[in-house]
Amino acid sequence: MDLQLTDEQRAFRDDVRTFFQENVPDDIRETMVDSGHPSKEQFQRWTKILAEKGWGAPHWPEAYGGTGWGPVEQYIFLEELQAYPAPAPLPFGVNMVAPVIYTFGNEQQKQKYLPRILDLTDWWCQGFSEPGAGSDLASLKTRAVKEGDHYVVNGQKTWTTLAQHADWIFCLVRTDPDADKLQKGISFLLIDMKSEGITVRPIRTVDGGVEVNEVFFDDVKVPVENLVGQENKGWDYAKFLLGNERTNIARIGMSKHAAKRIRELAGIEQAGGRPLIEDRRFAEKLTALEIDLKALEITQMRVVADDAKNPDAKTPNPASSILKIKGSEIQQRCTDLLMEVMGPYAAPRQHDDYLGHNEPPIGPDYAAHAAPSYFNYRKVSIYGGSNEIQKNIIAKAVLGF
Amino acid sequence: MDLQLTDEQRAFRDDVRTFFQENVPDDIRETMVDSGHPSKEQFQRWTKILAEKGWGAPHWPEAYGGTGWGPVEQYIFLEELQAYPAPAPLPFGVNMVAPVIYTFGNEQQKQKYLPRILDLTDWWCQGFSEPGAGSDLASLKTRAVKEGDHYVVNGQKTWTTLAQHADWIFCLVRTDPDADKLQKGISFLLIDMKSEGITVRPIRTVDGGVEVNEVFFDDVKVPVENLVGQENKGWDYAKFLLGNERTNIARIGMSKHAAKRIRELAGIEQAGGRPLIEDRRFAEKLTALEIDLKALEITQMRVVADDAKNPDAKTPNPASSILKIKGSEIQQRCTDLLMEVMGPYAAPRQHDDYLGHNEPPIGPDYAAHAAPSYFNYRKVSIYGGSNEIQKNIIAKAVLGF
Amino acid sequence: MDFDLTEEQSMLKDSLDRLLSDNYGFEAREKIRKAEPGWSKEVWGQLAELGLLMLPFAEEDGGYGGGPEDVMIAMESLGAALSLEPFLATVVLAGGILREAGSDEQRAELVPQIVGGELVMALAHGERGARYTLSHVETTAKKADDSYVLNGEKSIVLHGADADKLIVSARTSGEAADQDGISLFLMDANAEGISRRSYKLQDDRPAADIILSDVTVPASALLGEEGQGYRAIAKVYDQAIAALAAEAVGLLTKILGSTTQYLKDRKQFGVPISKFQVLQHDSVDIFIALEQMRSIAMFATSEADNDDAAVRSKAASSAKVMLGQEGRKAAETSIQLHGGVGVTMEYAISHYFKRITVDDMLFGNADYHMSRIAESGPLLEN
Amino acid sequence: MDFDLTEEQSMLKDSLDRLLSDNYGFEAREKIRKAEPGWSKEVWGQLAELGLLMLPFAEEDGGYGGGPEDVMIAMESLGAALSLEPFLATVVLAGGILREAGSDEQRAELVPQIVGGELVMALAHGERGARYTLSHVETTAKKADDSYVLNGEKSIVLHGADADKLIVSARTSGEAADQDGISLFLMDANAEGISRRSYKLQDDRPAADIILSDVTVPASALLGEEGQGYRAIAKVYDQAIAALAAEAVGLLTKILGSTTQYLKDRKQFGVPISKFQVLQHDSVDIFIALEQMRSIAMFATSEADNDDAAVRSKAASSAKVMLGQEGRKAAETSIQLHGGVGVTMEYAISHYFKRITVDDMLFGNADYHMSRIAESGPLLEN
Repeated sequence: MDLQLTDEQRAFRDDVRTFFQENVPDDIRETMVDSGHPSKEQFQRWTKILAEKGWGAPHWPEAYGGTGWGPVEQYIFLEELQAYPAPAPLPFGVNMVAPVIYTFGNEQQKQKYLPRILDLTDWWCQGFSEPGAGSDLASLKTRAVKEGDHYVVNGQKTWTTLAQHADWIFCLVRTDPDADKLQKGISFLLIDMKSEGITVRPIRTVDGGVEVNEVFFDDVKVPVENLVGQENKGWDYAKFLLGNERTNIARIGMSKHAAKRIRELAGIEQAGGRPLIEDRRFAEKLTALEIDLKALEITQMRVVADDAKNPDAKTPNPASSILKIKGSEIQQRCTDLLMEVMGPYAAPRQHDDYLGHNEPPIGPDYAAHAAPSYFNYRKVSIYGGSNEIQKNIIAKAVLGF
Repeated sequence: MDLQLTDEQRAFRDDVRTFFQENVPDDIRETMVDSGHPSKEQFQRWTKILAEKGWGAPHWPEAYGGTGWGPVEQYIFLEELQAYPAPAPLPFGVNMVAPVIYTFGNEQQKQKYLPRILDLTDWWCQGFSEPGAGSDLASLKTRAVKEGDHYVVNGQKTWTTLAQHADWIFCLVRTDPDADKLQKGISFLLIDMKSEGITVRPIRTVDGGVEVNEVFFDDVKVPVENLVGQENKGWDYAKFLLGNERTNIARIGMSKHAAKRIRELAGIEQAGGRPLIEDRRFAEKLTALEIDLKALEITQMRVVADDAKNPDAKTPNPASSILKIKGSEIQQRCTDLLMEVMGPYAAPRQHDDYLGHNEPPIGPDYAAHAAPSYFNYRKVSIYGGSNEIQKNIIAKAVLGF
Repeated sequence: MDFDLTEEQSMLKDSLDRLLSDNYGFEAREKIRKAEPGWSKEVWGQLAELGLLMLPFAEEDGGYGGGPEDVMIAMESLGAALSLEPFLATVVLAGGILREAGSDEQRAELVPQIVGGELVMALAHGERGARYTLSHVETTAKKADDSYVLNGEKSIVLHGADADKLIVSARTSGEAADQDGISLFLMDANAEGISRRSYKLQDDRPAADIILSDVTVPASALLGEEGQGYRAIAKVYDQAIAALAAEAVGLLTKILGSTTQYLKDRKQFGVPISKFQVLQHDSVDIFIALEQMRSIAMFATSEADNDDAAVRSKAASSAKVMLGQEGRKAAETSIQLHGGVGVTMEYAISHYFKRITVDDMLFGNADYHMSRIAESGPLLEN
Repeated sequence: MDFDLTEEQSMLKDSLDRLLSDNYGFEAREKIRKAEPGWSKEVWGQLAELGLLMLPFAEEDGGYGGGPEDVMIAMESLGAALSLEPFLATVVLAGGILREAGSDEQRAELVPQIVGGELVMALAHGERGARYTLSHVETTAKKADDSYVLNGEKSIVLHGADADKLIVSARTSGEAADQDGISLFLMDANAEGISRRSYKLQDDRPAADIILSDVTVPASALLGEEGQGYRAIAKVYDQAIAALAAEAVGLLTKILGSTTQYLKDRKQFGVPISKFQVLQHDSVDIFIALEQMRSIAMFATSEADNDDAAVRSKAASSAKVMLGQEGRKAAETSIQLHGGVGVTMEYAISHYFKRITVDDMLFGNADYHMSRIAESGPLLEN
């Protein structure tokens, strides 16, 4: 048993760390420290830098522009990236649709889409959720009818993250409403967001920002060559896609950075004439968080080491199932504790979105995003399969109920 | 709105308090402070004192020896009693079987049993639970077959509290196994514990004590005059009995005494050269407990005031449903915190039961019962309808799920 | 021991709830929230007409002569409606200082205007360096002949930008955190030397930061005796905490109602998700938090007029701890149970969540009050 | 980064588990527990034969040359079996002091006897006045010519009454809580002036209080240098904590298994109660506690040999906090899910519950370690 990185892994980590120190633009790092919400331009600029280094899609096969790294290196890379902090590659392209394309798509699709995903030339968004469907994804209603060389798509998607910036959307659509099982009549379509008939309506979230949208399809024509794989097999590709989602779902690096930031700011804010960090109750709450995070980091490392050892394992390490649950809880505790550092100065709303503002801050200049982040992070235990759903899965798959 | 007692109520409280100060034998109070488990002799001696004062069964109708007190006075009495602390009247007689007897029993039964319950001449125990039945009480299997002027009873009861001391047991037995609903074939029988064919087997509980037992019935003859009410109507009487159980189920007075005791002993025990009570974390845990307890006390008072105002209300105040849940949680936290006061000195097991011992204590003399009480009190969220069952009930009855 | 509303209180509550449901439903409130000044002068006038603004003032001053219980009833309803109106700022906070420290003349002049809905007031006490320490006042008031000159900055003043008149705490002697030496001054909000920066809190309640630069007020502007302001501030803050606790009861009532309704309406895999036992029990936990909050709010209310500061502040702190711990946890649970819709501003539930979160930050958060109470000995007397 | 057992470790674990399942099942353990001395010399001999008692001792002393990982593997299995054997007392605690402070001669004499299962030892360090303060030693050792005379009382000495030899900490200089001035002495447990009171802990592990009245030992009884015992004690206590954390992994594994099995077997209203979603999620919480405990036990183990006391003690404290909080909570949940049978001694589950409860009390409870770690700065380095 050895919790330490090997010398090689340590050297790799140092390389990665050095690269970030030398290449993450200051404004982007500041945005990550401050709000955690980079702008579209920042995302694009940073992804180009990563892509030029050859690190745009660490987990892809080398043939398509991946790195050839194993699970341990991928983990180190992402953890260092989050802890720096720098933006993680936008998942909708590199993590979600791309593996579907290179696994199930045809040669033409691979050549057309993959390079433009790698460097964020194309911004992708995800068209799975629909109003009223939630965790019951297969009950989706968006309809695609084949007419000659194209499909005509009608329907609505929702919770579409950053659709306002997107060039493309990958959608699950119903192509056979008469199939004997809901899952059987679904296809996987790639749709150009500039197509006529697409409307994007922003949903303003609890933190005041616009991160998610509704996307409406009104007789949208989609060329048949945009079908991935076989018609009516889309559910299989979706399951494949969702199965990949657990990559780094615990976000250890992000929470480590948050814990560090909490400690730093609690050393500045004064409570009763002393720095807040000297308040025993506060210090112990932070310590409790750090203990949980340390344990989860090791749990994550156990899973990664297992993945590295058994790359073709069919059933994941049982411990992997807790990464989403504990990881999201810890992220939420981080935002809560950071908000608590601010005390009353978390209360003023400084501005209505995450864009830059030139007005002087109300209270400390680091307080503006504390409450919005706390509000926003309620989502992490809801999306991607709520923590209740995760527990249902563990109950069945691990405990055998 | 007035949270204070009226002058009359205050005077009543002072009377009650004075009575306890003057009449609770010192050894009994010490046992209550120490282990909370009075001996049979102590129970009998104390109940006689109460009965002589006319307070043996506060909630009974005056005709049978009750006090005529309203819900507020009954509440004050019990709270003062627990907070003193003195033993509450043994519930199996006065609270459980007696109301069934005076509500559904015949004149002969009332005259025979009630006076002997009042002063604990007869010690009763409860024969409801059976192995494997648990919350699904109606699935009980103990069989009573009528043969001439008696029933022949065969079967087994379990979790029978203090059956080892009991003179009588009241039982639910199945008299009609062919009834179309499980609930319909059940009768309510009073059985003399000295009857031939009864065996009591003690169950040693986690704290090392013997508080509960299994009771076996092997061709036990029970005279038909020991049937309460009508044959096969026992389920109605049981529901009536269980409906009465919420009387003082929150045990506010007991927890108030515990909180006081915790504070007192945490003022004696030293941690890092100071009394433990000066440790901020400990003090705050105790404070958190006191806040919850204060809130629950007011919740309890709201329910009591409501009862006093609407003595014939069919549906209880919704707030009453939380008394069992929060009350048991608070009691458990009390035992946990008291155990924590002792630190390592809660670890030694001083003796195997609650009887007196003459050996000098290991560690502080107040430490002996801390861990056993903590172990023992896990039961309070299990028995009388587990807290999970209580939440099911609230979900249905209050929230309409 | 009596928990019933009087007949008058029942009537008041019914009228208030009707008024709010007619004029302060979620859609109506959305309009009010999005327009300037972020609250409704029309509704404020209706509240005045209803007599709500007179509740805690003495009859001889033109008030109703009610007590903290009446404020509790009002705040519960206002909380349930997510009111953005300046009731807490004007009636509870500034009004409270007037009641505690105002002279007969000051009250005779101002109370009728408040009662009539014509005068909005704010209490400018908090400062950037104070966090939650009530006695931390760096703003100074220097006496010069028959006047005082004030300099300093006040932060997060509820309805500070909307107020016609301000009550400002300033130090006439002593060090930053001394309880002695704090004085209270009444002034026009537009007096020379005052600049105000208006903003909204995270839950949309209006607030302001206020800078005082050589603001000169006559000696008659003093509320109570010079240097003796702390007692009134401490009492009024405890009353404001009791009021927030009552507001939290209103919030949690709506949070529970929204949660159970959503679970019953929302179907997944063909069944209402209210059939899932875990979601049922989570809802029960919200119900328990509501009932415990109701009880502890009553406790804080029952002691809110107590001049024994130790007893009063323990009760207030208890309620604030419950609000910040159980209340907030219940709101978080509710958001979780609402799923995606819980994190959009398009549904009312997110606004309740933000309101109770911000309520925890005001007048000392749960941790602050936990330590305040733990330091002052046992909560329970026997 | 490597979490796999070596081949040798796998074999050891398999043999140990087989031995325990053959000889330490619940019924067998019940017999052992109820008879004197409350553990099994027979099983102890088998453990020696298996090589378990040699694990952490150096090869040159007659040991196996293993490290904390090997102790972790052993403790997890011993915990799962609710072992009452003196492994922690003899091999980890007293053995640890021998390794850290014993001279070549002392080790050469004693280690082979421990390894062979012939010698049971105990570390007599804790005192009534200390609670959890590690440096609190009031027992005195006065030097007289070539010997020391010890006086004092030691409390809750694990296996203290069973031990053939004791290691006793005593103060040769300084004040009660000083780290300097604590010395360690080796002595026969039956030496003149020693009286022992034997008892069981709440979970049935044997322990004793020990009174030393003018116990005279030669200067050669000193382990390490005079007055320099604290460093070894602190390190060995952290190692004992890592060992208890591993034990907790074994306990929680069994607690989870018992819980899920019970829920599947137990029927109510005609269905297995494992069908109730709330009970499923509660079980998942136990599973999560187990996996997090496993991870943090690895952390404590990986630092257990670190001579940087700050790093080592933070890791140990983290594990002890997790044990006392999440571990105990999981055990409480399990008892609740077992219902009535959970609170009787007739089912194994209650014994697991008591064991983890007592483990929290030993070597500092969760609160003690929480403050120890919080006082020493951030746990996470980057």
